Amino acid sequence: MRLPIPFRETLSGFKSLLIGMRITLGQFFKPSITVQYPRQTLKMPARFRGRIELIFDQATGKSRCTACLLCQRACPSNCIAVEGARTEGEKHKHVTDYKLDFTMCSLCGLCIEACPFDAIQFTKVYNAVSFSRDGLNNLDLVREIETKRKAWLQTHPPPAPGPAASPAPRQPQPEASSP
Amino acid sequence: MSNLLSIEPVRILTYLVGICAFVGANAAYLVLAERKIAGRIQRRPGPNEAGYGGWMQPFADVLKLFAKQVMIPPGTDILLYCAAPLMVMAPPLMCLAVVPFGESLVARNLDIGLLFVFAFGSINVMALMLGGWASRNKYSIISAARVVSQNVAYEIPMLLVVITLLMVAGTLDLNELIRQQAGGFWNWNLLRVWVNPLMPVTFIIFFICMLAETNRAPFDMAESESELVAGAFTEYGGMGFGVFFMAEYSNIVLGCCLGTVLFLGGWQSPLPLAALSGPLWGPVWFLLKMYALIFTVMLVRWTFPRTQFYGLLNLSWKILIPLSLFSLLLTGAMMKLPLVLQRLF
Amino acid sequence: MKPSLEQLIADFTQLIGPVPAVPAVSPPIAADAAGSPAAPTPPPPPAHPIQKVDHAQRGYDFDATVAPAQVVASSELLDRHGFALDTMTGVDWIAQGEMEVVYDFFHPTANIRAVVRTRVPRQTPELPTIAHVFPGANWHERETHDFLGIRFLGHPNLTPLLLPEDATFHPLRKDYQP
Amino acid sequence: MIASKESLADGPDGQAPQETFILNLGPQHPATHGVLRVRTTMDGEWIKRAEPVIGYIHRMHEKMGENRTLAKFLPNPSRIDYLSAMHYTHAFVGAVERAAGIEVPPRAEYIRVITSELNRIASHMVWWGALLSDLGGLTPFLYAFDDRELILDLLEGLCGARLTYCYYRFGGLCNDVDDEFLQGTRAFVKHMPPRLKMYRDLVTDNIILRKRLEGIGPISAEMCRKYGATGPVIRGSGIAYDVRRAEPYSVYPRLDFQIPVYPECDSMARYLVHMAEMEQSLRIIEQALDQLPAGPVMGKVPRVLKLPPGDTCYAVEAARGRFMVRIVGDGKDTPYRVKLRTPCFSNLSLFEEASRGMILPDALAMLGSLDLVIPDIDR
Repeated sequence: MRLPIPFRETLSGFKSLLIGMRITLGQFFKPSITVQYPRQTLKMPARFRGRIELIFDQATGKSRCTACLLCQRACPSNCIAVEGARTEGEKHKHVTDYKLDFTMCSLCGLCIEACPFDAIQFTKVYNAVSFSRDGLNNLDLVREIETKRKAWLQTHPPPAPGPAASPAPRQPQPEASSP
Repeated sequence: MSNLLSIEPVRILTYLVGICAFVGANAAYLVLAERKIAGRIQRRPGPNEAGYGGWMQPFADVLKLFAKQVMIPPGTDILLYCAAPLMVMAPPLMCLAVVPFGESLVARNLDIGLLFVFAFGSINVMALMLGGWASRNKYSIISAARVVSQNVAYEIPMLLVVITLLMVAGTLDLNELIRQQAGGFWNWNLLRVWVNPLMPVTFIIFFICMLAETNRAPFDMAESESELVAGAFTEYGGMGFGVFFMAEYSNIVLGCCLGTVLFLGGWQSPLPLAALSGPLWGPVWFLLKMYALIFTVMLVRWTFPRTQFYGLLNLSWKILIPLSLFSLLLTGAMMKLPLVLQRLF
Repeated sequence: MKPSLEQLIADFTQLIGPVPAVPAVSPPIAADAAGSPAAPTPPPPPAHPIQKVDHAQRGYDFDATVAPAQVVASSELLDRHGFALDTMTGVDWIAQGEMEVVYDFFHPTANIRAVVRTRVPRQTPELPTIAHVFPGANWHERETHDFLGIRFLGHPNLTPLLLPEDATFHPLRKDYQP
Repeated sequence: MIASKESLADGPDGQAPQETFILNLGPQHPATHGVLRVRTTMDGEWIKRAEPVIGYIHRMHEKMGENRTLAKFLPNPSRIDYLSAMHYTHAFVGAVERAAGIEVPPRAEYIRVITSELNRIASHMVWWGALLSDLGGLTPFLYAFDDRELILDLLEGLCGARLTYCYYRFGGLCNDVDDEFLQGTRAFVKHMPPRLKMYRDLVTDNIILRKRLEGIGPISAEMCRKYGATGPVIRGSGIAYDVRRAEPYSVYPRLDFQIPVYPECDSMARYLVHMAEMEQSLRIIEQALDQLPAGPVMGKVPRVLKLPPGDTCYAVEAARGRFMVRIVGDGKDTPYRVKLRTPCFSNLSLFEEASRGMILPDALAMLGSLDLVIPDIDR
C-alpha cells in the first residue's frame, strides 16, 4: 500500500531523525579523542616548522653560521638581522649577532632553504608565548648558542693550551659545505 | 515527622525550600550534564577542570555570572527588562508544587493539578516576549515575535494531547493519573494502545511540543544563536542571563516531569513487583524516568540542526495539530465504541 | 550556445573595424626579454589588436585590445556569446602615462578564456561601466577604482569597496606613496 | 523602549521607508564567519535588501606582490584563503612557471595533486561543519574537525605547517613525500568512505536539514554567469564548470574523476556538490597515489628567477571555485602587477541580488552554502 506523499514524507523524515539520534548515541559511548593539552602533549613531526634557531654543531661547539646574510635577504618579512665578524686566519666570518623578530615571522622556511651552510633549523617549539612584545620581537639566537656552548664545554673540555689550541676544534669539520 | 508536616505552614515552607533546592540544583547540574553529554557526543570530555571531573563547574559559572556588572542598556524599559527574568523563573517553580514525585511526596495535591500546570506554564512565553521587547535590540524583537508565535502554535497540539489523556483518565489530579497507570509498564499511557492505537504517536507529539514550549533545540527560536546572536537574551548579562539560563533548565525539568506523569507512569515501578514499589521506590522511579527524558532532550539538542522558523510553524499547524486532533477523535470513538456496540447488540 | 574561437575573432574584427582603433597602444604581449632596462618598458605593439593566444603559454585563448569606447560593446558581444565575467583589473603603465584595464572572461561550457583590454590616459582614467551588462562587474569596478583610481562612468555606486569608506588614495598606482 | 517601528529605522539620511528597519549582520555576527558585514534592510523578518560590506581585513596582497621578489611572495597566497592554501600556492607557482617556462617534474605534479585534493577535502569539511553550526547543529562541526585533523596531521608531517603550508616551490616542491605520508594518505582514503556515509546518515538525509536547504536561496545558472560565480555555486546551478576540466592544469587530465553537478540551483544542490566533491577528491588521491612516478621533485630553476614581459594567467580550481593569478612581468624578479582573482569575491557579489525577498534564517543558510572565507574576499 502506498501512503499519500505527506504521510510518507513525515514517516521518512521521522526515520531520518531517529537514524541521526542513533549515530550520536553511538558516538556518546565511544571514548573521547581529545588531547588534554597542558598535561598531554603531541609529538611534533620531524618537519615541523617552529621558529628558527641556529644549529649548534656538536663537533665544534659553535654555530656553522658564517653571516653570509642569505637568510636575511630571503626573508619575506624582514624579520632576521644578522651580523658577523671575521677573526684572523679564518676562511669565513662567524656570526656575532643573530636577531629574530618572531612577531613578524610567517614561518615560511625560506631562510632555511636559503642557507648554504645548514646553519639554521626549525625548532619544535609550538607554544612560543610571552607576556610582552619584547619577549618575542628581539630573540637573540646567538645567546642561545652560547648557552648551549656552556653546557657543551662541560662535556668537551677545551684542549690543553698547546700549540694546536685554537685550530684543534675546527679540524674534524670538513669544509665540504662551502659553496 | 508526619505530624510536623501536617501543620500547613511548616509543610508549605518545607516544600518551598525543597522545590527551590531541587530546581536550583537541577538547573545548575543540568547545565553541567548538558555540557558533559555534548562533550561525550562530540568525542571530547567536556568541562573537566573545575573540581574532580568538573563537578565544581556550576559554582564557577555562577560565581562568574555574579561577579559581572549588571548592565541595563540605555533606552530599555527598565521595569520590564528586570521583570522578565523573574517571570521566566517563577512558573516552573509554581508548577512543581503540584507534581507528585512520590505517592505522598507532593507539595499540594490539587485535584486540578494539570490545569494548574498549564495555566502557569504559559506565562513563560510572556516573559520571553517582554525580555525581548524591553531590551531594545532588533535581534531581541525578532526573537520575541518568533517565540510568541511558536509558543502559541505549539500550545494547541500539546493541549489536544493532554485532552486525549484526560478523556482516558477522567481526572485532572496528577496523582490519580499516575495511580491509573499502575501495574507494569504496559499499563503506562505511553503503551495503552487498546485505549488508542495512536498513543505512542501522542507521546511523540507531546515530546515535540514540550521541546518547542521550552525553546529547546531544534526549536530554539528564542535564542537561535547563529541567526539572532542570542535572541531575546542578547542584552542580558551577568545573572540576568543566568536566570534565563536556569529557567530554561527548570522548564525542561518541568516538561519532563509532566511527560513522566502523563505518559510514563510517574512514580509507578515498570514491573508490578512488590519489592520494586513502595513509598521509597516511588521517587527513584520518577527521577529515573525524568532524567531519561532529559537525556533524550539533550541528545536531540546535540544531534539536529535548528528548524527553519516557518518550517516549525508548518510542522505544528500542518502535521501535529491534525494528528493530535485525529488522535483525540479516535480516542473518543474508541471510548464510545463499546457503548455503541452494546446498544446495537 | 558554445561559441568557437574563430567566430569570436570574426565578431571582434567586425566590432573594432577594419582599422585598428588604437594603433598607438601597445598591450604587453610579445616576449621580448632582451631589451628590458630598469624602467618598465612595454614590448613592441603586436601586429593586430585581436590575437589568438596559446593557452598553455599564457593562460588564455583570445586577446582583444579595444578602444575605451568599445568596452561596453565588446562586453555585450561576449555576453551574447554566453561568457561569464571572470575578473577585471588594471595595470598602471606609468612610463607611458597610461592605465590598462583588463577584462577577463571565461566561458562556463566552451572552455575559452577571453581577455579584453583597453587603455586610458593616466591623467583622465575614465571608462564606461559594464555593470549593466555583467552585474558582477559592479564590485570589480569598485575594486579597480579603489586600487587604481580609474573612474567608471555610469557606475551606480562607485564608493570604496575594500579600502576604508573615506579613502582617497589608490595604492596600486606606481607613484603611490604610503 | 522602542515605541514604534520608525525608531528602528535609521536608514541613510532618514529616508528609510517607515515599515523597514536596518539590521547590521556583522562584522561580529556568529553566522558571518569572520568579519563580513551584511547591511540588511528588513521588513519584519523579510529581507528587502542585503548589502555585503567587505574590506575589514583587506591586506593589499596585490601591492605586496609588486613590492617583493617572486620567492618572497610565496608565503602570501596561503594567507589569502587559509583553508585551501595549497590551491592558492599552486596558482601562484603555476603562473610563475608558465611565464618563465619552468618544467615541473611529474612526481612533483602528482604530489601537488594529492596534497591539493587533501586540502580540498579538509576545506570542505570546515565548510560542512561551519554550515551546520550556522544552522544550529554543533555536533557535526566536531566530527568534521575530527577527520580534518587526520589531513592536517598528514600535511604537517609533510611540510611542517598545518594551515599555511607554503609547500610548493617554483619548479617543484620544497621536499619529497616520505613513506609515512603515503601510507597515511592511503589509510585516510580507506578511512573516509564510512565517515562520509556517517555524514550522510547524520546530516544529509536529515529532514530538518533538507527542509532548511531545499529550495532555499535559488541561484540560477544565468545569475552565476553574470556574476562570475564559480566552484560549487555554479555546479550547484547545473553547469559543469570546473577549472580542472575547463583549463586542465597539472596532471588532472590523466586522472579519472567526475564533476558533480546538481541542477536544482538551491542551497541543497550546493551542499550536495560539496559532499560529492569529497568523494571525487578521494578518488583522485587514490589514482594519483597509484600513478605516482619516481624521480626528482624539483625541476631546473634559474638562480635568479625573472619574469619575462607580458602577462600570464594561471587558474586553479580551489575549494571555493576558480582562483586565478594574473601576473604581469617586466623582465625583473619582482612582478609588475599581480592580480588575484578570488572565487569568494564573485560568489558573494551575487548575494545582494539572490537574497532579496528571503527571510533572515534562509538568507543565512544561503550565505553558509556559498562557502565564504572572508580573507579570500578581502585579500
